[in-house]
Amino acid sequence: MKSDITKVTSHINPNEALIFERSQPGRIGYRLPPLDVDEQPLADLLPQNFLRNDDLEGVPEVSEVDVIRHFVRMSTWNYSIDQGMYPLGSCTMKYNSRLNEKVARIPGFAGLHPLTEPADAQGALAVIYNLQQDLAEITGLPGISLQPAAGAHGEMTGVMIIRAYIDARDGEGGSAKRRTMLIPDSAHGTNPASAHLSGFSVKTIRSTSEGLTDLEHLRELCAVGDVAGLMLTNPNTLGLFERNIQEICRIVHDAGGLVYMDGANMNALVGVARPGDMGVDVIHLNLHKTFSTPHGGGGPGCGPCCCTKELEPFLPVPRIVRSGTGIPAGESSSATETAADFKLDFNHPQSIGRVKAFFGNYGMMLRALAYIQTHGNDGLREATEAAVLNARYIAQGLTSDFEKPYNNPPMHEVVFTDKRQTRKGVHTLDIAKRLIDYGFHPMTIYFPLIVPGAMLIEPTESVGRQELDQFVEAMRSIAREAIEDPELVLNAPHTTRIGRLDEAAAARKPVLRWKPKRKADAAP
Amino acid sequence: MKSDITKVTSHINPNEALIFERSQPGRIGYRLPPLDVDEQPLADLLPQNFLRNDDLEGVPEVSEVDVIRHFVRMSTWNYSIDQGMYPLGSCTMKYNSRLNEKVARIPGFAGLHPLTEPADAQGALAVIYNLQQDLAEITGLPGISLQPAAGAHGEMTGVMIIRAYIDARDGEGGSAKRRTMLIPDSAHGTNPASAHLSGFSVKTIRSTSEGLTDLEHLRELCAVGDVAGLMLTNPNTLGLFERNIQEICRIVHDAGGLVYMDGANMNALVGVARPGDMGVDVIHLNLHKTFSTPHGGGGPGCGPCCCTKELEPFLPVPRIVRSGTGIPAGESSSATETAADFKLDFNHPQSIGRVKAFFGNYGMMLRALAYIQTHGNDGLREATEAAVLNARYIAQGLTSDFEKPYNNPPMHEVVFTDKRQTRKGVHTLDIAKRLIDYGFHPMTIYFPLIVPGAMLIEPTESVGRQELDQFVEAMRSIAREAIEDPELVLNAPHTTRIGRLDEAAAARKPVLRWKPKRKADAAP
Amino acid sequence: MLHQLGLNSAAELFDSIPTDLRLSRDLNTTAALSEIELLAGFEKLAAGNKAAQRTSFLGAGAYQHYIPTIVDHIISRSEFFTAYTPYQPEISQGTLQAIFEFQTLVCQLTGMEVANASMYDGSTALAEAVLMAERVTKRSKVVACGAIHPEYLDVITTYVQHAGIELVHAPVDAQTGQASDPTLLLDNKTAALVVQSPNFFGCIEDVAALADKAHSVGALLIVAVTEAISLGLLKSPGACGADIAVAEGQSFGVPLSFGGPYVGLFATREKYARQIPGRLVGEAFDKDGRRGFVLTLATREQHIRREKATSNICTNEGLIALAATVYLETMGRRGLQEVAAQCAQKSAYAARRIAELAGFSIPLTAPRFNEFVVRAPLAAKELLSCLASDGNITGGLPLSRYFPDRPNEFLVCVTEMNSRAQIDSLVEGLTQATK
Amino acid sequence: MLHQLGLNSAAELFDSIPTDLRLSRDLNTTAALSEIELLAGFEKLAAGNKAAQRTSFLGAGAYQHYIPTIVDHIISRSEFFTAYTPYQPEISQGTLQAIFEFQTLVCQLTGMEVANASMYDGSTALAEAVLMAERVTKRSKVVACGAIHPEYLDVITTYVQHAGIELVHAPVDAQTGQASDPTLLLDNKTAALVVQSPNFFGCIEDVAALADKAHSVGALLIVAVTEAISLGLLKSPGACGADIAVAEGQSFGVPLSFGGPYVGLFATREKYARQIPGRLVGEAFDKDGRRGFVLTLATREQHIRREKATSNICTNEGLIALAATVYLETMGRRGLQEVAAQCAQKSAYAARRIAELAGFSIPLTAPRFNEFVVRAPLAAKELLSCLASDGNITGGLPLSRYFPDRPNEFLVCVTEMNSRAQIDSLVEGLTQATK
Ligand SMILES: Cc1ncc(COP(=O)(O)O)c(C=O)c1O
Ligand SMILES: Cc1ncc(COP(=O)(O)O)c(C=O)c1O
Repeated sequence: MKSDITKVTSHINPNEALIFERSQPGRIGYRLPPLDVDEQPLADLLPQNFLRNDDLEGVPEVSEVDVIRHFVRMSTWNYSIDQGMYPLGSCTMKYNSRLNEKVARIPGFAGLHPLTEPADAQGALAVIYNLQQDLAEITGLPGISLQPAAGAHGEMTGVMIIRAYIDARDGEGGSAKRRTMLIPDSAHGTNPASAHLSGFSVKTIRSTSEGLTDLEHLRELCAVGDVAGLMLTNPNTLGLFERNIQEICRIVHDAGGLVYMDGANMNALVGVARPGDMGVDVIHLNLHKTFSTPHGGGGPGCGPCCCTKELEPFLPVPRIVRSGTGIPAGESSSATETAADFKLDFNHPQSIGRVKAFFGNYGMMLRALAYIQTHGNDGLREATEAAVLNARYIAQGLTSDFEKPYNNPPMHEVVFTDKRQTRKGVHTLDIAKRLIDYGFHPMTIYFPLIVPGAMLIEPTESVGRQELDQFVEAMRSIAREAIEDPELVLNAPHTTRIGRLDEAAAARKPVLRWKPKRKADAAP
Repeated sequence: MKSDITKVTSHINPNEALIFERSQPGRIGYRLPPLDVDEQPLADLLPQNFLRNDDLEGVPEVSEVDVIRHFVRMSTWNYSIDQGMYPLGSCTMKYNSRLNEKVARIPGFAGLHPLTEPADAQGALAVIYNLQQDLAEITGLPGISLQPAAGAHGEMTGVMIIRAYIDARDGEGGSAKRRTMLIPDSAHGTNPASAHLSGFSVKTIRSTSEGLTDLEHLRELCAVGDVAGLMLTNPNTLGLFERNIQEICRIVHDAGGLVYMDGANMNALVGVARPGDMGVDVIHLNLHKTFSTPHGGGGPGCGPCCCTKELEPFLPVPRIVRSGTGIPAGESSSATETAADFKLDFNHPQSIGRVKAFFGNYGMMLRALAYIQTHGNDGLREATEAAVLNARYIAQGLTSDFEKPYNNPPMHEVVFTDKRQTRKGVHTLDIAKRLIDYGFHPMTIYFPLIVPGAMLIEPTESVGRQELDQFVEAMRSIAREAIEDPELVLNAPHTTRIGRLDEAAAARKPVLRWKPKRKADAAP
Repeated sequence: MLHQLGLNSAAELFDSIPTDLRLSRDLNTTAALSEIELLAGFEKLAAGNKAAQRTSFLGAGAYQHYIPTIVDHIISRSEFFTAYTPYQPEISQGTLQAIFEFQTLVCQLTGMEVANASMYDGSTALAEAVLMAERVTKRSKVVACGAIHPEYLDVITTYVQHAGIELVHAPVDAQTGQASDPTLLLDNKTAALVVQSPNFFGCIEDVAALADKAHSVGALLIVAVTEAISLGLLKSPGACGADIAVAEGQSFGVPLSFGGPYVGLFATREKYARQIPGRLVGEAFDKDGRRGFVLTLATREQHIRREKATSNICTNEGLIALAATVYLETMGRRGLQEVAAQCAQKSAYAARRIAELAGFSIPLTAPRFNEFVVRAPLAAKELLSCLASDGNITGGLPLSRYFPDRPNEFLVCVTEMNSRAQIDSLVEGLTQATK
Repeated sequence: MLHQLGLNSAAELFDSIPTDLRLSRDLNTTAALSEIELLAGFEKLAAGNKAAQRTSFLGAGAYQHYIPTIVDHIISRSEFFTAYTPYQPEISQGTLQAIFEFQTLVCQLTGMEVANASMYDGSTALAEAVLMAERVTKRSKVVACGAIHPEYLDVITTYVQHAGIELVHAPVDAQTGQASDPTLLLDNKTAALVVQSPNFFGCIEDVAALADKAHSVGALLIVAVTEAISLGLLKSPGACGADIAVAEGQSFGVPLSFGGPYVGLFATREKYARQIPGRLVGEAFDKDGRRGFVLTLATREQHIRREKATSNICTNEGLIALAATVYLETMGRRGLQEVAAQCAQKSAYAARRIAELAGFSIPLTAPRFNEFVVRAPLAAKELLSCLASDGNITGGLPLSRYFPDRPNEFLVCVTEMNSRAQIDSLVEGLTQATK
């Protein structure tokens, strides 16, 4: 019975064509109320040459039940958190509470127009304000903007703030000399891309054999004198806490730069340590990681940017403030903070400007605040503890069978490699694919780039010991298979509706949309 | 590509133990607000011997995410309407509109207590009243009770009404002689069971080779003089309209009996013909068939009982009426019928009494009314037409490969048999199981009982031609397989997570609940 | 498609219906409404349900309890709510395993050995229990004792009227509110003694004592529970000696919804398994030894046994049973204990406060769970209607709805949903209304 | 578990964090709330959003349209909303096929050849389009012409500030409301001409003419659409000659939700496919020839290209793109046409009625879709605030929010959700407020 629970079973799974292949002229899936005003001839309203002339050809014509079946069937082809452990390192795939979904759908929020007069949207603004307060307390950084729509967007915002600060501090001439952003070789690709968007050129810092930032190299690069800042992930993408973080910040600060921290890994720190206390100047958070807003198959996210008091003037506008109060940001906000008068504050001449229309991904803010409030302060810390404990448990469970390239105990995620398995020709990709047959979503693979054949495993706090044991058992079983029957692993997955797709061919001659078959090709 | 769409694929499917096997002491999945009144020692509130003394041992202890994963995983083992055609004959598995689900969850309905003073529940009562009006119009029978919770419950109600009517009409002595209920051999099992509950003994009427009620036999049985009534399904369970229905009613009426019509097959008649116009005295409807309320894996249902003016005094109480109006039942109700004063009317001394606490399965009434209103009068008729057309299309498509025991063109469902396939040892059960491999839920099998190896197919109006063609193609392919590779069919299904279960063994030594393993049995 | 069938019009599809039976006009129902219009119409009707959003102390067979958010999410999964009764086990294991868990949970809570896959509701479950007792004992008298929910009694009366069963009532003890001693009514023709606990007046019956009395004449004891949350705190029917236990499962995560759909729980002793009405799910194995679940003991049922079946029930309350299962598993062992304890504590607090009010009394002395009768200094119906209009509080159920001879009494129910502030405003409202 | 790891306390898990960096106190956030308390708190806050339930004529980049009920049901399926970006195609085909359909629909509606898997919203999509034009043309000047949504302009300004791009504005023609002729601003350094149509004032631009002008200097034409429903009726950007088309997809089944999450549509010509920012899904086959879909052309992206990537975007708006896909497939060809036509008709009706009012005028003469500017006889902000408090109507957007020099003007938007009765009461309200 034990293995019955650890491996998947095969079961029937429906096929479903593209909706365009199912379309039948004349079918409809909608009904609108009849037009209740006098209808004017279209020609009286709009010039002919402004009107569509393709009759929307190609847009599907299907019934409501067609649409339901279409998506329900397709959905069964996905794996999801609700079906099991989803240990994608760096992605923090934790449980997405149903309650938070309900909160986001309360009509008083879901139906509210963003350009509503602030006086008529006090509840919505209170949510933003309260969340800002909570995030300031959690990060130890008092300046918060919730405008960025995802982590990378938050990075761009943060880096632009660094740039604006330096431009203001050093003046045109001085700042023109500071155009270098230091980024460790282990960093996520969004870091250099975001730095580039702000006009910085990127220099890469090496990691030590311990998996930490190489202080010598950092000092060397800082000595050049062109450093605007450093973008550091902490815990870093190997799951290790940069224990020299204070020293690192000192070096960068002494060289006239600022320290940006990529907060994607905050799930290891919430309630336990605060970036603001470490000397970091600005960070982004991923509410869609640490604060459990659902990933939705690729978004939406929300990437708040949090900074020191010194950098606050540069945050995007509008800022959401409470009028006439000087309440320190660290002070806790209560669940029902409405008495005060919340307003939009545009009056920040040094601001980098707007990074998105309206206020950002508001629905995600509702969910994140609900997460913070249902956990409570002790619950937040306990979640962090459980996340780290679970990663540690996996680290221990897998060391006998997989190469663990760094010795330091990991925080919320742990990296292994395929070094031992490659001897039999089995690589990380194969192990990942084989994991599917065991009922798990694979871990993050080949990231960070500095670890050859990396397997980055982040269990999060949302799994119990039973599931952790099953995962460890599955991985160890794959390790055995890699020795005893490498073909089995090389050809995995064996249980999915399709096999590995030819991605190279797909990229060579990309087909990025459906097109109607030309008459001649079509079946009679 | 064509066959790609017609057959299922195998795909990964998670295993999941019983929740009791996943339970871990100390885990919790709930949180209540703290008790906000002074806590009394339990002993002060309740005598010790009234308190539970087992500490609820065995009740599971799991987290919220455990529960979510548990049910999401299990759900993937089901087939459902939303995944495809579900052609269970007699069950009318049509699309369950999402809109209706939303209506049933409007807080003003979902949160309303059934013992609310009627003056404070006018909206809820209006819904019942409006639905009564619409069902009266649809059936042509003015007396409606929505109290019965399902079809069989409606049958019991209807038969009790017949009994009460005859008791009242014939007096104690006379009625004691009328204790026979006539039921065709093709009837659903609930019919005789319901008749029995009302103290009737059942005599079975033969069907003709045409598949219709044998009038001769009916006359013969009626001549005995003990007949209280006839329970007839129309269209009958072979999918055929009893074209002699008027004559049948006459015979029964002339013999002093009443005619009960099982309305389970009303999906063939709505908007096209009305039982009340045929001479029927009382029927039940299945809102969970004809009016699309979801089956929910076995309920809830709603089985309104509809009767003639003459039988109205015998309907269950309370009846929901509009005070002071004499609006004929046939008159249409508008969507927003609230102005009037709706009330509960208990004053029906001849009533058979209550058949259920409160008002019946109210949530289903909301959905059914929404169904009627979104379809509109033309839409209801069109749905009926489509349902019959679809069944006719399947009948035509399958006659070349399967034995069709009755020649008459079917209404909304059609019966075939396994006669040709049995030659190769392939039976209805095997064909049904093989259909699973093609991505369809099997049809109803071995019902009606009078057709050996019956396969009763009801496509409903909720499938398009593409799906009908795929179904026909699948069935014909199975017919070929039965000849060319009977083993394939005999061992079907091949794609499901479990194979055919040993039902005989299960019934021999039934295990009807989980029990903890005794310490000795448990794994260390 | 019509064409392909050799037909010229949709009307020809109905040629087998005699022309004079065909409707030659449109149905006199509304024209089709769009989603927008339909929702607006129902929202307007819902607004006419003035009581829906009020603070409420109404119980009496339907209870306002907290429903964890995940319940509705799970029962709204297409795979559950758009499936039929699990006739094809290979593609219905989700439903089947869930029902198997439901049956187990019902057994655990009621302290019984076997439970079925659900009945329509508590009232019909009780009626079926009475019919089953007759089958098991082959005796024809049934004694209903004490304060049984009047609507449940009505339903039993309807069900037994043609079953040759004599229904006898044992009165309520006016002081305690419990059943008075039924001994004199019990005899060797008695099939069952029926008791509800907590009873309609909120009083907990001495079920164990009644069990002994029933068993001493060879009758079964049937216990009905309308407030299933009480099972988290009170000794289970099984532990008290019940032979059949039925309950209304609405308290387990099911919205009030103006009275339905709810779900009837039905449990009994293993030896009566083949006499149970309704569906049963059992464990089974495929030929490779994989565990699964199937509908079983079908020979009891109407589709095989027809008029000799143990019941006529076919469609039951599957999805609501699923909701109850999700509820019970989410609350779990500790949650059920806590919610029951909160109900008892809050109800006791409310009773203490009301008892202190001038002119009010709590007349019945038996131990209570979360409901109690209040005697007011004036007509309860008027008092409560005052409270509703002035304080926007539904204060309880005027007993005159069922008992015209109890004009001044009303039944108050307090659950974990009633905050102390709500209870205090009820007390305040009662004070004001009698000033 | 701690024990098994050789640890004595949870604190030891964090030994790699220097002690002085560890928080030695509890976070100063609230204590844990139960579901009941949390919901009550948020319901209370929601009630503070007085405008949420008002009849509304507010558009200006976010639109109130009907959302078919099935949209939320589908995007609430666990399989969709709790999945990650589809990195593992074998177990992500649901998401991948849906995105492929999304890309196709975006192409069909915009009249373009390729579309990506979504951007954050319309404003950032437009900013990314500007950056892409610079990459494609290797030119550095961008001309933004006519009435572009002020918040979109702000976002572009932020994005281009360090990209060495010069942003130039071509003014609005005061009479028509369309862009005035940008010819003089265009030159051979111009990377792109940017236009919004219908523009911020609701005026439809002559996009085809602008395309010719841009192309004549070798610049790209970028068209932005904030009201995507207009694509059901108006000639597509592609048909007008656009090189990049971006749109805000909120109108396609996405709730207003105080400004997000929404979804940016981004489409261009096939030849620029490798310059597109963000994710792309393409068709692929496994070794048995089965069709599937994968993320493709990843070499454009940051996780491979790092600072040389076409964009830094990673997480995008997957679930909202799915919502838009469900919306578009449910409404379908005919539904999109009908909803667009209803918007145009109702808006025209409202404009006719308001133009008749004494003191009011509709100052701009260009053709409109569903928004128009009204000039009032008094300050629009006060007028609208009157309307809100007296008539419970949100009458539109006072242009003074963005243009202090237009105190008396406001922008009215009318959609299929506004009944004639609502429009009439707006007209009535305006009459009353100016009496
Ligand atoms: C370490 C790290 N930084 C940044 C990001 C970018 O965040 P987003 O995808 O929300 O833009 C990610 C997410 O994948 C990440 O893992
Ligand atoms: C013909 C017929 N009659 C009666 C019934 C009983 O209806 P229900 O299951 O709702 O009790 C059914 C349903 O299975 C049926 O098909």
